[in-house]
Amino acid sequence: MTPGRSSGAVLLAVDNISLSFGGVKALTGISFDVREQEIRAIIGPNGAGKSSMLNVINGVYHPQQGTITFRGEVRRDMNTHRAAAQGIARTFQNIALFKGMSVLDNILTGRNLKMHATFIEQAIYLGRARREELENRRKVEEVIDFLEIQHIRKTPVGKLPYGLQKRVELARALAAEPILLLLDEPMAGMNIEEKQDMCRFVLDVNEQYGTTIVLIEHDMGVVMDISDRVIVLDYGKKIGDGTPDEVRGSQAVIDAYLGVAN
Amino acid sequence: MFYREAGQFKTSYQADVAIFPIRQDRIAIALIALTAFVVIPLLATPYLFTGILIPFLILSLAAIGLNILTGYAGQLSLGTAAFMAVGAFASYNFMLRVPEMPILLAFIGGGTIAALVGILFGLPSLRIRGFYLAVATLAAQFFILWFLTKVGWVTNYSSSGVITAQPIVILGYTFATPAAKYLLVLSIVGLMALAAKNMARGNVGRSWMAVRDMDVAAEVIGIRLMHAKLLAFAVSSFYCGVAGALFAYVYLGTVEPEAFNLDLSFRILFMVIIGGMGTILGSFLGSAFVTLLPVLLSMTVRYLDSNLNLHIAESAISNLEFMVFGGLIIFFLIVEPHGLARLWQIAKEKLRLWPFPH
Amino acid sequence: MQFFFEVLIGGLLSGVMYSLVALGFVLIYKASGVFNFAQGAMVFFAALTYVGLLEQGMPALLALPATLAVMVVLALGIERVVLRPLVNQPQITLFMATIGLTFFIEGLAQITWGANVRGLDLGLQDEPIQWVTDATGMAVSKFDLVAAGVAAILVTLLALFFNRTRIGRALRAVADDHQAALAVGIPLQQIWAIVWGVAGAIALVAGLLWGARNGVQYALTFVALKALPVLILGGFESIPGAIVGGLIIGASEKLAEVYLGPFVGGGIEGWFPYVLALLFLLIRPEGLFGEKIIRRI
Amino acid sequence: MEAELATFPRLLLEHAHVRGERPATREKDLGIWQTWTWAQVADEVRALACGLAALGFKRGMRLAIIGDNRPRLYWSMTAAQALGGIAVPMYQDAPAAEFVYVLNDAEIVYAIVEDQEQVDKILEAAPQVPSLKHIYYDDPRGLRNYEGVTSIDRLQEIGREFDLAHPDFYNDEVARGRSGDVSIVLYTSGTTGKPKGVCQTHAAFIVSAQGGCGFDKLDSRDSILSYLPMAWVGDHLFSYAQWLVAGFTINCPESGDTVMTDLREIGPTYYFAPPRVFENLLTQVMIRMEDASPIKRGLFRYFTAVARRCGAAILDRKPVSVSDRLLYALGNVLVYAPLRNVLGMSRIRVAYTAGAAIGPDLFRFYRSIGINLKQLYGSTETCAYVCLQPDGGVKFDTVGEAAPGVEIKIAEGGEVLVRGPMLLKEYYKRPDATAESIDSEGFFHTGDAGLIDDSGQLKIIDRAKDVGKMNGGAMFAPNYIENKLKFFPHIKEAVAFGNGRDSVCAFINIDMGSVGNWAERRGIAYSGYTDLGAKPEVYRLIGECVEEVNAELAREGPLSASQIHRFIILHKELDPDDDELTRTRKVRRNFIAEKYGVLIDALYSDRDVQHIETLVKFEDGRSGMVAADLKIEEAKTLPAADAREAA
Repeated sequence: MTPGRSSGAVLLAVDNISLSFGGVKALTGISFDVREQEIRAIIGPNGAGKSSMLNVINGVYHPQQGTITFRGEVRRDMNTHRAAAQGIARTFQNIALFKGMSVLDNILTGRNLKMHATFIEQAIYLGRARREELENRRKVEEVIDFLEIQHIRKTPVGKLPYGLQKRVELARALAAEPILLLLDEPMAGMNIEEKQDMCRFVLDVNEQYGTTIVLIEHDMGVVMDISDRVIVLDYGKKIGDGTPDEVRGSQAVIDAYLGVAN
Repeated sequence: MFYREAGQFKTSYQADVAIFPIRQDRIAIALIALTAFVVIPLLATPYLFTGILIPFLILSLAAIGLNILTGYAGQLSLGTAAFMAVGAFASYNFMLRVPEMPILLAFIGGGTIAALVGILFGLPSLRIRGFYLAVATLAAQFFILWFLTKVGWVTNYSSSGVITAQPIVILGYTFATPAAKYLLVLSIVGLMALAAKNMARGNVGRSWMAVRDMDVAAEVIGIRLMHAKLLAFAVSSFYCGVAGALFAYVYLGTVEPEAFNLDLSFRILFMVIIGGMGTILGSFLGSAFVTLLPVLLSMTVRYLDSNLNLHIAESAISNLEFMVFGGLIIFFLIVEPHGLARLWQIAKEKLRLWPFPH
Repeated sequence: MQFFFEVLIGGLLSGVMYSLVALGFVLIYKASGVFNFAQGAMVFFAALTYVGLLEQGMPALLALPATLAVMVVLALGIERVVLRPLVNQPQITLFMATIGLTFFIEGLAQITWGANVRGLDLGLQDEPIQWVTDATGMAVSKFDLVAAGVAAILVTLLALFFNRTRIGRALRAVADDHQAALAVGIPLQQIWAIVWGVAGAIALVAGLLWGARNGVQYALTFVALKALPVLILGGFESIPGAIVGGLIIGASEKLAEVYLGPFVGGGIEGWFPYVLALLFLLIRPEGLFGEKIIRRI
Repeated sequence: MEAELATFPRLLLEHAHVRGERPATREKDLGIWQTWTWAQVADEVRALACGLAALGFKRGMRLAIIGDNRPRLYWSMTAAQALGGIAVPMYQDAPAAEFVYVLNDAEIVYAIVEDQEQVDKILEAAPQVPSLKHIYYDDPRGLRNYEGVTSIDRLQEIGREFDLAHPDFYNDEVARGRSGDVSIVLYTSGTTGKPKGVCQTHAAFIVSAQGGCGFDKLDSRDSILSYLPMAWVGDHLFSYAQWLVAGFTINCPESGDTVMTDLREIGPTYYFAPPRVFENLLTQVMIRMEDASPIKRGLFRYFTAVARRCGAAILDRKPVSVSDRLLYALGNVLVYAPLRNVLGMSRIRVAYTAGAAIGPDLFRFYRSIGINLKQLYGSTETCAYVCLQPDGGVKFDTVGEAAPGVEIKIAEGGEVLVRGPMLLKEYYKRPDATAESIDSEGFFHTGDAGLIDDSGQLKIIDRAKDVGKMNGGAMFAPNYIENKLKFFPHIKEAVAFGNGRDSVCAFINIDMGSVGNWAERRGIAYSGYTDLGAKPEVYRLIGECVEEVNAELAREGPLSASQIHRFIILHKELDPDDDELTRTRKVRRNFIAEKYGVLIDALYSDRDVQHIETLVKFEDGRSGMVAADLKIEEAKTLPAADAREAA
């Protein structure tokens, strides 16, 4: 990977974040930063708190302690709507598509923040409402084209195989034209070809749109290939942070991964 | 089989997102409109108008309302009739107390009041989901009806609690004949159905469905749950309110709050389930089904009765109706949860692919 | 003050009857995750069957087990025809299915036994108990007291059933986690059948008591609607919740009727429980005894 | 043809002038059919041309064009031609290595390619192609950080600026074009030796296109789906030459794997596909019908039977009984029309197939359900334009009559010679090849053997080099006979012998699939191929096929002598691994003749059983002996019938 990318300005910084459910500590004093245009991976054994970290970043969970700095703004915590409005999009570990809708509609929902027509305008379907519908449809079609899912455009997502659903979910996130893209195990449960495709897409997104990406991934090969810097979590604590090679070398990481299958 | 789609390609998104993208469908819908607006008024009997067509249309509108809330936004409501009642009595009071009030405006006003009440009772939906919410809407059903009976002011202190709807006069023309009333209802329902369809296929509709299918994901992509849910309650209640007003003014004429009891709420819920949740078309199909079934049922029973003289009591017929509806609901939920609309859709697909099965 | 207590006690006693109906809901909900809207219809059905059988000249001692048998059969039928095909469907679907069920049962009941109102005499008069009146000057209905007693007994039995018997424990396991229960080889279908059977029995008791008090008629089904706020208050999974909820609702609605009613034109017990429950919901969505659910994503 | 319309760029300007607002090009992109009017296309082409000129593209230069059918790739052909340049479309699926030869042979300096994939390939080839200087791409996806390649958008920007600076430049350049100029070089994917660049002039293609358009009454209202390789002469005639001559609309599919869907959406009125496409379609139809409900299957079976009986006749406006007409009309409502619709062929007026022999049943099926499918004959050297089948005069075994302006002559050895304005100017930088294929009288030697039947239609029977003579002096065309045999589903491969013999004999490979089924349905047990092939029932079955072929041959005058007298069902399937077939499954006749000499001798002796042992390679690479006693079967032959009664 081009090492230069990790020297960009800091886009997101989390500082000393702690999160717990009832008594259970999910994250303890986590701090790291994400620089513009880089691909940042979060790895760690199951239950290390990776997903919780993402959920904190885009405001699904509210940490008891610590601050989040996004685009220079320091905050106690995020809230989902604000996060979305400020350009954070994400995908989920177990697919969170809208099962009752077509691929096209799913991706269109990704653009809801770009549409401002009131429901009355939409009911009459003239002027702004109509214009927005068509403009955003075009945007969505570009995403569809980008992710090569033209052939399933009008299929209900429920009918799609797992790999494609993952791709559609990515499409929905991309449709929002995010600045920061959070991917929660984008390649989990995929076969080799699907993984390769997904890797290609992640890299293309990063290159084509200059999107900063934070991803959780189990497949070490993938992580080492595509990420600029890697954070290693274990039992809610950060045990490693650096370039793939640095991390690969670190004893703490090796210990954490001893016996862990992937 | 009748479809000839080869060569019907889209050169603009406008054409691609049209409600009826296929030419054959456009032709069909045109024919239906023609029959509804021209043929039927010429042929139908007064009974057909007042006994079947008008209630069918009005209840379709209510069903659309409930469908928006339950089918699209996924918030189950058992209080539909109550919101209809609000619409009816609000319109009545607008007509009663505002001098020179145009009746259409009164209907809209009624709908608006219903919408406000809807928002009020929708508030719990922000904290609770599923049948907890259903119970909350029951509260609306009971409270509102109680309110309408107890507070004399709304019924203009009529001793019996029964109100008599004012005559429908628009631009000096009085809608007295069944045919005239039918056409009025048809136009209103038609327009509102179109509006509903537009919302459903637009950003609003997608937000609703997103909230229905996976609220967390919806939130993460920037949809405001509160806004979406309350809007669903408001729009839904508005539709029910207008339906209620029409129910009172065009169908019943003289109304008491009891006309909008829990049973009516259930009937409309049945229309949505049988017709198909999350489709506008389904609301009409369901309404037609629920309106016609009793008629057919009693006709057949009477027929059997007279021919095989089984001496079936009137009450038996209504109970039979109960059982059939109950059975059908279960049947549909088990066999085709998406209702008649889906069945229609499947049939249509078959026709499009004819002679191939898939 | 004395009057207040009189109302309160009256309320609490009728509250026990609500709990009785609510119990039916809780039982089924615990076992099969179904919110059985048809419970009220079952109450109605039970009472009507019993009365019907009596009218057919069947002696009460025979009619009782007979009705019980009918109820169990009905319950089994429901489990087989409605629940099994809908297993693993969203709860809301099951809920709507039971609404359909309600209509079906009501129709069935009235077609078989006719729709006219019947009286039901259990040999209990709804009259003040003399010695209580003498002692405290308060009028406490004998009927209510007995009804409450019966309800109390039933509840204890259920509690025992749940905690002491094998089936009861299995049932709790099922309630906690279907998959796990299946894994350890608990026959789900069978459990459900039993639960629905028991629910049927409870319906019978409730039906008799309510029927005896208000007459056996369609209105009985509304008792179920009364039970809903009870459940919201108590939480769907908790038997104690059902009882406490019942008492609160019973008492509060009576008090409200007596002390608030006059100012707003009366008849408020129709909705007051709901509004109460609703307000309560906003504060504690999972009910008094229900567990808080953390939704993972 | 009036002089001022003698080149493609001028035709384009003409269309922009007379039908500027009508659609010229469509492409399925971003979910809808993006449409460009003739005026817009003219403008785009102008920008492209000016861009190229601004960057030094000179008259007579050749522009390489590589990619799937994309509007801007078609347009860049015209752009090059407008500057007096020559378009050189190349096969987009070829590997980089193959690019090298063509790029060098055509001395390519400028190349316009479709996307990242093609860019990667051409950059890989570039080091070995010194002349190549400028590369432009259509689809920017993934090409952000590439060095030394420019996007067509940029090219057009430059062009528009240049155009502003030199307003008259474009029109002057177009005016300088002559119809005799070479407009395109098409490289023949030569099976033997290096590919040859076929130089065709504007005139040649324009004349051919006009001929074809007139012949089938094509006009600006027609539309066609452009999905075949741009480097292939057929696509250049249908999607480019006829497009600019008739002024109809070309439609570019979204991608290779959506062609069928796009076909269904567009519903073209004019369609071309090689036989295998039609074959696959039919197989799909049959497979999909398998899962249909019994009623539907019944309908389908009944009405396809009706169609087989009278469909073709009705299409050819021949007399048909009233009852049949009614039945057909009914079938049209219930089956044919819906079927045409789902196949995307409802609106087809003219459909052509060519390039290989098409099975009569296949051919008849499409015609019988009302699709006007016809055959044509031509080659790269003749602008794919020699013979066309006229409406109403369609036969499954001919390729039609001489196209307008084309002269056909059958040479001594039966080779088909053609002469006309559509002939190639020359092979690019290959005077030798040019000389050897065009004789002194200006006739082009097609290399195909054929004969003109009594109705004046040409029948292609074989490659000329394969045609031999029998002792009786009659012409012997093995492929022709073998094809006839292979049209039977039961026969997988056939090898005919007769060159220098008194009679024709044949080896036959049965088709395990269909014969296997056939046997099972009759409860004939068999252990494997060899066993099944030896069954007397199977011999009888194949015998019937052979005799049908004989019956047909008997009616074909000069070929009646080629009837098959004796045949053997081989004990093993001919197999590329044993070098009996080429990788493309063409029989290697001589090799087989050697390897199975014994059998041939037996065929021409009076023995009726022959023992043979053959060495075979198995999948796992091991090899072993297969031994068998093969029966030799006589087949009935008929006296040469008078061809007239047959036709």
